[in-house]
Amino acid sequence: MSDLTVAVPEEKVASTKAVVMNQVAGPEVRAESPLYHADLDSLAKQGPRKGGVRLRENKLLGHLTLRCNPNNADQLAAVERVLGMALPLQPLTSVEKGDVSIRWMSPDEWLIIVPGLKAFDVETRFRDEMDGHYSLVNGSGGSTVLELSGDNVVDMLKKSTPIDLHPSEFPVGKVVSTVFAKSTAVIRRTGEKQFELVIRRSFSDYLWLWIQDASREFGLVVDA
Amino acid sequence: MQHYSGFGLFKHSLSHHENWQRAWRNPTPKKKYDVIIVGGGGHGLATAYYLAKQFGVTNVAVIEKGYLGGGNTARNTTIVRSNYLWDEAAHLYEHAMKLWEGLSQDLNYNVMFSQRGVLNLGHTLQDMRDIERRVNANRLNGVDGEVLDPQQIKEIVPHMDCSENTRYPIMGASWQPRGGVARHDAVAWGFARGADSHGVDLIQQTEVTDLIIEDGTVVGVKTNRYGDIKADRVGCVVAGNSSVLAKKAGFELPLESHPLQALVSEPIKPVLDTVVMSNHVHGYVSQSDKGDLVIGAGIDGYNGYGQRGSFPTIEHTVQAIVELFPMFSRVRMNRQWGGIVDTCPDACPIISDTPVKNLFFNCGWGTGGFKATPGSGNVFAASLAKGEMHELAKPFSMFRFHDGALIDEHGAAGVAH
Amino acid sequence: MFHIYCPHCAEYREEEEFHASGQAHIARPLDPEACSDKEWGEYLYFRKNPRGIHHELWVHAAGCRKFFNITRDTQTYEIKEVYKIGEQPSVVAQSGNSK
Amino acid sequence: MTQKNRLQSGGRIDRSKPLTFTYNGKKFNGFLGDTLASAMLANGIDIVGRSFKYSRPRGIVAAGAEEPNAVLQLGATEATQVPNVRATQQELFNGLVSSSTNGWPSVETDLMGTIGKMGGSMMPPGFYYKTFMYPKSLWDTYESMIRKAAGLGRSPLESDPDTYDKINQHCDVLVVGGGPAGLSAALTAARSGARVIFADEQNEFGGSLLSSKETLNGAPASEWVNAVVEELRGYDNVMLLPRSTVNGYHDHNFLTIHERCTDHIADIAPAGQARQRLHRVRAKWVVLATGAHERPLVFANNDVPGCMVANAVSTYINRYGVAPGNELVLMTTNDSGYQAALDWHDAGRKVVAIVDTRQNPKGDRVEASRQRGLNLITGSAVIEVQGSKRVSGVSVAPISADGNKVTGSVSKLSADTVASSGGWSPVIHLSCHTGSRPVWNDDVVGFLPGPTVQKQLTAGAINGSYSTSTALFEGLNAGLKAVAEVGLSASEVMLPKAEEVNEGAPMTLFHIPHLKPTSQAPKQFVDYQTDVTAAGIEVACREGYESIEHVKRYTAMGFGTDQGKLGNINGMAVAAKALNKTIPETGTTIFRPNYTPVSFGAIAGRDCGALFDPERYSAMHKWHVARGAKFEDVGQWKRPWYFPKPGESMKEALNRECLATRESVGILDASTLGKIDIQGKDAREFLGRVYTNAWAKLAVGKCRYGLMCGEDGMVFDDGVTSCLGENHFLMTTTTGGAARVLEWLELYHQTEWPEMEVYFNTVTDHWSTLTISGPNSRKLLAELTDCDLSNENFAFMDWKQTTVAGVPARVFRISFTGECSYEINVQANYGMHVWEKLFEHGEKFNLTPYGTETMHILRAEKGFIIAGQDTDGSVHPFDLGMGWCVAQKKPFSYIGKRGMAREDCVREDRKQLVGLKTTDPKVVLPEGAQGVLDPKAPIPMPMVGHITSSYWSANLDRSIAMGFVKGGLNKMGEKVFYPLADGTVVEAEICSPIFLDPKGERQNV
Repeated sequence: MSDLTVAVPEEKVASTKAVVMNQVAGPEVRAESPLYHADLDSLAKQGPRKGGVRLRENKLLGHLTLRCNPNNADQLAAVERVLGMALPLQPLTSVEKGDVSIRWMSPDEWLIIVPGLKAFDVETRFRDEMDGHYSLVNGSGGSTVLELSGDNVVDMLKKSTPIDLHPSEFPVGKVVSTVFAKSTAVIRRTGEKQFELVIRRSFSDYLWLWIQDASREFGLVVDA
Repeated sequence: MQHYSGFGLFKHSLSHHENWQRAWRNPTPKKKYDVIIVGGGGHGLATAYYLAKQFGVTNVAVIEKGYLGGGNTARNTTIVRSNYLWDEAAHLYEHAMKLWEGLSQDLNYNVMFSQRGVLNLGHTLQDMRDIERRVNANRLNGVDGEVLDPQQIKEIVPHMDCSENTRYPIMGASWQPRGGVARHDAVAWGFARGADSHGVDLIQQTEVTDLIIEDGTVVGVKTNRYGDIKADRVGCVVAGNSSVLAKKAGFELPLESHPLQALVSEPIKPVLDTVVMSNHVHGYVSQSDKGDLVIGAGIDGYNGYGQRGSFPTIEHTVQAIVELFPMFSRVRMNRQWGGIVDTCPDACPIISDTPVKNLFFNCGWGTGGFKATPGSGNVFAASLAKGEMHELAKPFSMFRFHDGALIDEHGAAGVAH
Repeated sequence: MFHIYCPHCAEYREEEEFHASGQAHIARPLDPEACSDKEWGEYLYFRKNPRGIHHELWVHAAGCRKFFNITRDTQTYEIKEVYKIGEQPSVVAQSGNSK
Repeated sequence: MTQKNRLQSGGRIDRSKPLTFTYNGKKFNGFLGDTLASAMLANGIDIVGRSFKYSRPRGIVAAGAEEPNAVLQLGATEATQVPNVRATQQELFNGLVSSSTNGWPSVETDLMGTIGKMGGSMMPPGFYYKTFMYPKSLWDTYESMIRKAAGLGRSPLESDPDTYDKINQHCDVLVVGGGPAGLSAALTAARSGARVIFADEQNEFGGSLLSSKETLNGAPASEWVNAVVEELRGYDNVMLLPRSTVNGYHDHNFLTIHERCTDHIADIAPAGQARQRLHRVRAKWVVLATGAHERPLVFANNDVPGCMVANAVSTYINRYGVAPGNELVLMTTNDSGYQAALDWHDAGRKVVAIVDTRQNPKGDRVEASRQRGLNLITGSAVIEVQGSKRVSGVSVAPISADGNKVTGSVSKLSADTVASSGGWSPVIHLSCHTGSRPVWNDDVVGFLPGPTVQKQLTAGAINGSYSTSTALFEGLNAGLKAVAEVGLSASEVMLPKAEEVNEGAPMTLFHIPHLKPTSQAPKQFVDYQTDVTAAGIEVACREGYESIEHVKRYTAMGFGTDQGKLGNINGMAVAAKALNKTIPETGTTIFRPNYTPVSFGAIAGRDCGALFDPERYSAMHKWHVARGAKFEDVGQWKRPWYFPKPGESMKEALNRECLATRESVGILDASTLGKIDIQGKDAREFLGRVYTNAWAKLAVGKCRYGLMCGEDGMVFDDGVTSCLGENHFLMTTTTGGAARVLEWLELYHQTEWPEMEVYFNTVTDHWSTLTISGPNSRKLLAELTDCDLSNENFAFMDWKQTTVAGVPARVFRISFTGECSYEINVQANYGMHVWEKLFEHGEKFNLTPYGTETMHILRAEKGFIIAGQDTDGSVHPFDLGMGWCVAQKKPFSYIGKRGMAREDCVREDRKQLVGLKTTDPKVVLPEGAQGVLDPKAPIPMPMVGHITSSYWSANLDRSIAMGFVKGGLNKMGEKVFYPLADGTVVEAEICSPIFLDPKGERQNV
């Protein structure tokens, strides 16, 4: 079918008059994540299984950037209706429930990550539920998630970012946008020795090269 | 003035060098001068020298709050070139270049002006377009220059990585053979000695605390050590401190003073005979006669009078140098320091009259000050002598920032230098 | 290298995450057409550039992407205060150093 | 080979681990724990180099970072050469290869030396400023001679095989210096639970305690040191960094630490290890416990090998078990110097005499010397040393109480070693780095750290507190204060009991008088490495170089690799005396980073080679590589430049790509264009303010081209913005301008118009943009979508949401080539899939991939500009002949409007962008060529403007160009001449820049 120009009923978009589209193709279409060409899967099979740093690409997720007014109770309520949890309003915090997680990015910006197939549904429901001035942007194709862990994960990160990663300064759940090598990343601590990086697609080959290099002395294990 | 020469050295060695004259006097200032120059850096001293020698104005004082040549003259990386893009800038810098070429003899002080050539590397197609554009303009303006390909560059700088397999391969370069380096301190001292010998009073360790302005006309300066000193004309040549002084005169300037950092390696045996500059990977390097690699870093983005900048600027510069010369990785950085550069929005200087009558400013040289020293002093002297701006100086009026006649040299001035 | 407190992220971050964006509190003339060339030129180019207390605009480029103001001593590089857009500085230079 | 100066016992060396090394080709032995310097002394090597200017033989004078002479070349292979390594800081390892740097043919018998002797008197400071001027033509020759003498060591000529690491650190307290003060500070801080980094430049902690025989709690000091270090090792809140020099103190307590990880193992790092690591430390508080350097005294021939700093003598004996000679004469102005003589005597060597410049010294060490029956000569000084390659004797004479003149007859003593002590200089370097000016202190006879805005504390000798007990105490207090400042409290630390040593008052004396005036006396060296003498400093002062900065620069004092650690204060004292000033009146001496030199490799870290700068790729990059594309660097992006077929030249490839696109269909990967999603009810108004043209009426489903200017009216970016929904737009920017434009929009929104309801978000990486262009592009697209592509439904400058090759897509019918053209945007994860599908179906249409070069040619045929190539920040829309893109009636005075109305911007004769046709159609003007109206005019030739874009157009079978010409828009048909570097002149005619399809029909087909 063609002409899906309007994906949701006219009155619904009235609030923002923004268009939403389901950007996900059917299963018959091959989707290539940013690190597709690094062929991490075969590295996971043939590569070393011991090492101080472990890496896994959590690929093809739905990345949604929400911009809205943290002082607008109605909008906050709408978010809770859609996502089943409240927006983290404290700077540099994140919340997670099931397969949905929300990261504070700036006083009026949050990064919501959902399963890839859920993105359109969540977008649509936002347009249904939320009124007033806000924006919701699908960036799923533009970034990917790297899960980093291991005994030396902090040592590797310290070579790459000036952020203080000491547990007293960077507890589990904290999230920061910062410089990473000569690129940027959103870094979130998911465990004592476990971090999540959200990186930009066009920089991913460079960062993959960097992480391999920075992990060399500890040994890098790739997980599927 | 005692003449300097090899024979003189020999003669003095017989008397154990006990009879050398002072290079300049240490006078107490008079009550009034025809011209007072505020700022005893290279430009100020050159201005005084040419005022006295070429324009016969000898009743001149240079007032310096610290010691002669203690500002950017003492802190720059000594590169001299004149291959600027726009006519106005090219003519001004070429005027300076011609003076450089006879300066040691003119001053009877060896400023060690060494025309070892300057390379500006191009790493992208747009770099090469800009280089072609500039070199063509230089040629037609009478400034020497040519465009070189990587092979020719390799012949001039055999140790540089001119291969294809770098992040930003060198695609070519502009080459000004007459460019080079000079001994920065000697330039200030040579001009000081010359000015002094023509009767100019050099007043050191004396700060100009204010300008004396009577109904819109400057009539003198206030100093911390000698009280008021009167003058018919006042020329301010205080680089990074220009805004501070202009404020005392009641106006603002289109200037921002930024830290500009530089560094030197330990002295090593000669391996680099020319000046190499790259806007794109952002670094430039030459080797001094003492053997140090003299390396210029970028300008820090914030205003600063602290004569130091931020470490990442140093890191990026050193990365650029190692990228161009991988073998320097094991050579060691000895010292780093910073200067204060007063930068204009169009990367060109201000040589100008001001809203205050008989008050003139020479500033805003950004990273281009040292190479212009004789030319800057020469045209400023001419302007102060006549009370009206020299032809070469006219385009550099501070008022161009009102009518919009800017001279955008960011391309040519791309890297801090 | 500066250590800058971001008023939006509410913590100190390294200078590498920020860009300096020049003098703060330069309001765009409300009616540009009414400005003379001189006035427009001064809005565009002429700056205080003080030695000492300076109010400047920075952006947390690699962080929250928000602009904010810093009061900094351009001599010692000491950061006196950090405040959000729309707020006024509490630290100002005596005897018009920064005016 | 036997180590003739090695003591039978003692020292911290491991005699069970012998090592061999070579110096100037000869093999020698040493032990684990030796420095290269201690091993050289053990082997009786006197001469370690030749001096820079006079080429005099030089020996080791110190034992640490302050050593000026023992600066050697290291490295077993070409690639691992390291110039200027200080032997006193280089740990010995097996197979170490070293050589002296200057001296020809050898340091032992050096010809330059004789020249130095003869020519020396002709080389006063600054002699080169006074000569080599005439004749002018000979300067190059003179200079090449000067350069021959330049430098110490040499650079390797091969690339470095090693890697260098960089790591970011954060801590509550950084303790700099592992001596008694540092140890007690670190211990105190550590016990409080604070995050502590403890760094010392040496291989083990302990500082001065390692090189003395003193006791703590009655036991050897090293026992306490070991206990403390053991405890610190046990804390996980403490990071111990031996072999790590804190070399730079930057703003806001940012410091850099240079750690030598493998330099003590071999001259190439073991596989997988970094040779060195740079720690970038952000510390809440810093404790400087950097100690002090002993000052040698300045006397005649004080540079003859065998002359050493007193404390160095003790260090070599106590720490390395080496007595660097047999017969010692000690000259001192203070009590601490005596220790060298005591240690020498206790080592069983002969102390010829202790020459004390004070009239009647008293103090514990003086007494101890008397008890040992040492020959104590008071009120006297060593005024001259005999010997050339090694001290053979000294001349001793009584001096006046003020130390300014010789008052009695000279007696000669035989000796092979002269130790001297002129007191101590606190190591204040780091505290100077952030701009704090040091303060002179008469009691300390040295400079102390000045006031600072940094969160900095100091303890021990850096404060002039030289006794171990005070150092321990100050360290404790610094530790307590630091942890209190970070909100922690430390449990009390019990300090060990140090020996109490009573000291008499020191004498303030730097420069020892001689029978002859300084100018005529044998050379009295102040700065060894740069060959600066007391006489030289006097000459400088005499000539009017009075500020200490002038003196330093004129004489080069302090400009060596040791940065004058030994010489600066002595030099200032000599200058002060010559100028009848006090030392503080002469000025202060400012130190800059680095404290000691740091490898460029360590500063570069891993950001070199493949990691020098990111390479940004689109989702189809691998396809381009497989197709053999040549790439162009655009910002950090790697963009396909052109796609040559095997054996095809660039020109052939471009002609093929251009023709194929205009004749059938070509495809461009346009993913790198910046894309910004704009939402909000004020989005439309905002666009109107940042673009020069009108946006009020752009309907949903439509696209429009826009120009962006600065407030100065000069163009800085351009692109197409599409109306997705009533309040929803997608803006595209140039590839290079993406980040800048987004920050520009945010700047105005956040600081000028915060009331406007609009949000900006980058989606550059999210969308892959596949642009198919050419008469067959519609047919091709039709095979992959069921969207109605007819002009009626999908006109030029429309966009549609549809599916392409089974992938949801936004298709924009916009054209940068002038052909019927579709920009297909799909989520980047599907970019490759759609790209490949297009090629499956495109074969029959000869679908041709093209890169940036063909894109440039095709747009130039249409006269479209490229911001950044046809603009340079100094041209406004009217200069570009794009007045049509400037709205005059918009109510809001948009950015750029006022700027382009300034006096200079409305001049008639501004340079304006026009098309240019060369008279000879086969000639392609070089981009950057400068145009003139009269090619015969003399230099300087008046120029009218340059060529910005110039190509061979296969479609038009001729060359085309765009360029600036003064008043060009009113000069259609007139001629401009381009004088080229090769002397030829190209003639061209001014024309419209639209060379092809002026009516713009092709894009509407």
